[in-house]
Amino acid sequence: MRVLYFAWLRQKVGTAEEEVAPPADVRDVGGLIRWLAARSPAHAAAFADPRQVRAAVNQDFATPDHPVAANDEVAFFPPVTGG
Amino acid sequence: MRVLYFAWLRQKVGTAEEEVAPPADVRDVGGLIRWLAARSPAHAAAFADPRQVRAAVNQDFATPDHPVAANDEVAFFPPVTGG
Amino acid sequence: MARVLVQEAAFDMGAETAALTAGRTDVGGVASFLGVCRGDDGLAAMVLEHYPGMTERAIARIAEQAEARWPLTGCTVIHRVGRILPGEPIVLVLTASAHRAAALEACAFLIDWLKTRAPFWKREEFAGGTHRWVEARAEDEAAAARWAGA
Amino acid sequence: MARVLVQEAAFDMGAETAALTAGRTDVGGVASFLGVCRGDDGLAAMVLEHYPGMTERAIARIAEQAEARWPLTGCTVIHRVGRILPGEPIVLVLTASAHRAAALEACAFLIDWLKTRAPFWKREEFAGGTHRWVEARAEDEAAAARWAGA
Repeated sequence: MRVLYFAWLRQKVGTAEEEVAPPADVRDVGGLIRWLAARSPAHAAAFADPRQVRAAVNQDFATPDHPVAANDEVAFFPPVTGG
Repeated sequence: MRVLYFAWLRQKVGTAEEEVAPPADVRDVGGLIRWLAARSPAHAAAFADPRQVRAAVNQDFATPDHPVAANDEVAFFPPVTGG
Repeated sequence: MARVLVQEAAFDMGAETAALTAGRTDVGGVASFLGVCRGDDGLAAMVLEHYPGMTERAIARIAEQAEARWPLTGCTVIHRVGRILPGEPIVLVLTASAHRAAALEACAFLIDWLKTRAPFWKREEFAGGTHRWVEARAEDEAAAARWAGA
Repeated sequence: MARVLVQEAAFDMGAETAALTAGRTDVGGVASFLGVCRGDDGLAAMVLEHYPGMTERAIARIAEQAEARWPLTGCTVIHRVGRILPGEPIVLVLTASAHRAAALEACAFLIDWLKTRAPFWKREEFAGGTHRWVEARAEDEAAAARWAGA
């Protein structure tokens, strides 16, 4: 599974992208966040306030109950501020 | 008094501008229209449908009860169609 | 103080837009509307007439109302007169503001009011030489009227 | 089919507008919004980040929604990324239609939705080297939400 980070989530995690292989009980975006947050203090800091974290699965916005699978591209980022 | 005509009112009257000296009992825009309409068949045709005629006195939109005086510039035209 | 022009010549929309932001850093957005001559029903040309003097003053007043109602940093209205071919621009409204909502609303207000309150008259010329004065449209009146209530 | 570009380079608003009317006579108006980088509070630059691939697709979908909702003859969205200085353009939305109301409304819809649904993130750089990520604004959410009810 490919995980991407943008904006301050990227800065806090310390990388723009990582390949991960979460266990089988990580089935959705919310589960993936909990599993990633336990990987390192940097990950924990990035996911500390879940209200400030948005996600996309395979480049579509996704809510915490959205399923994730081994070949997905999952991205985490703050609320968008374009325009 | 200087009277101006625009758009199809100009075409119907046959002139863009004329100097007129209406009698003293012509006191407002409505009275001026009635007096002008009696000047010639062309004028009568131009003012035949009062609902299609708009007026300005000294370059401000004016209703039929707006006063007119000897040195005024009075203009008649159809509803505007700019933009 | 709005920039108001009534002219036969074409105008340069890019240059007019750039002029509203040049040398300043308080503009967050420029909204604009460019009115273009459509070629419906075999139209050969549109001929626009105006009331020199009154037209410029009427536009300036409408722009003053927009500037009083929205916090604009700049406002430009250019309206062409004379003979205009299908596909050619007729009118340009530009409104600049720190915030986009003010610019967008003021731009819509200005074009709605120009349609109903500025002394211009359009005559359509068709292939074959016939012509017809454009009649005022009730829906333009309705569009302008919605700004009176708010 | 909208023209959607995400790029570092500046764009030519006049040329983009002309492209929406070139060679056709069914366009009655082109509405546009140009978003510009303000220089509030000693801002030195704005750095815009995006999600390559997803951002272009998200904008294309928003444009498709606009084209489904209003009878547009053309639609262009150009959003810059990278380092942008105060006074420089960030985003351009252009909507063309036979009728002005459709163009004006679709333009406002697009910029409201871009602000809340397109994956861009802004970081402010200040004189002295400090920087700060721009936070999403509740009023942008409210502006976008008004299009959902209608």
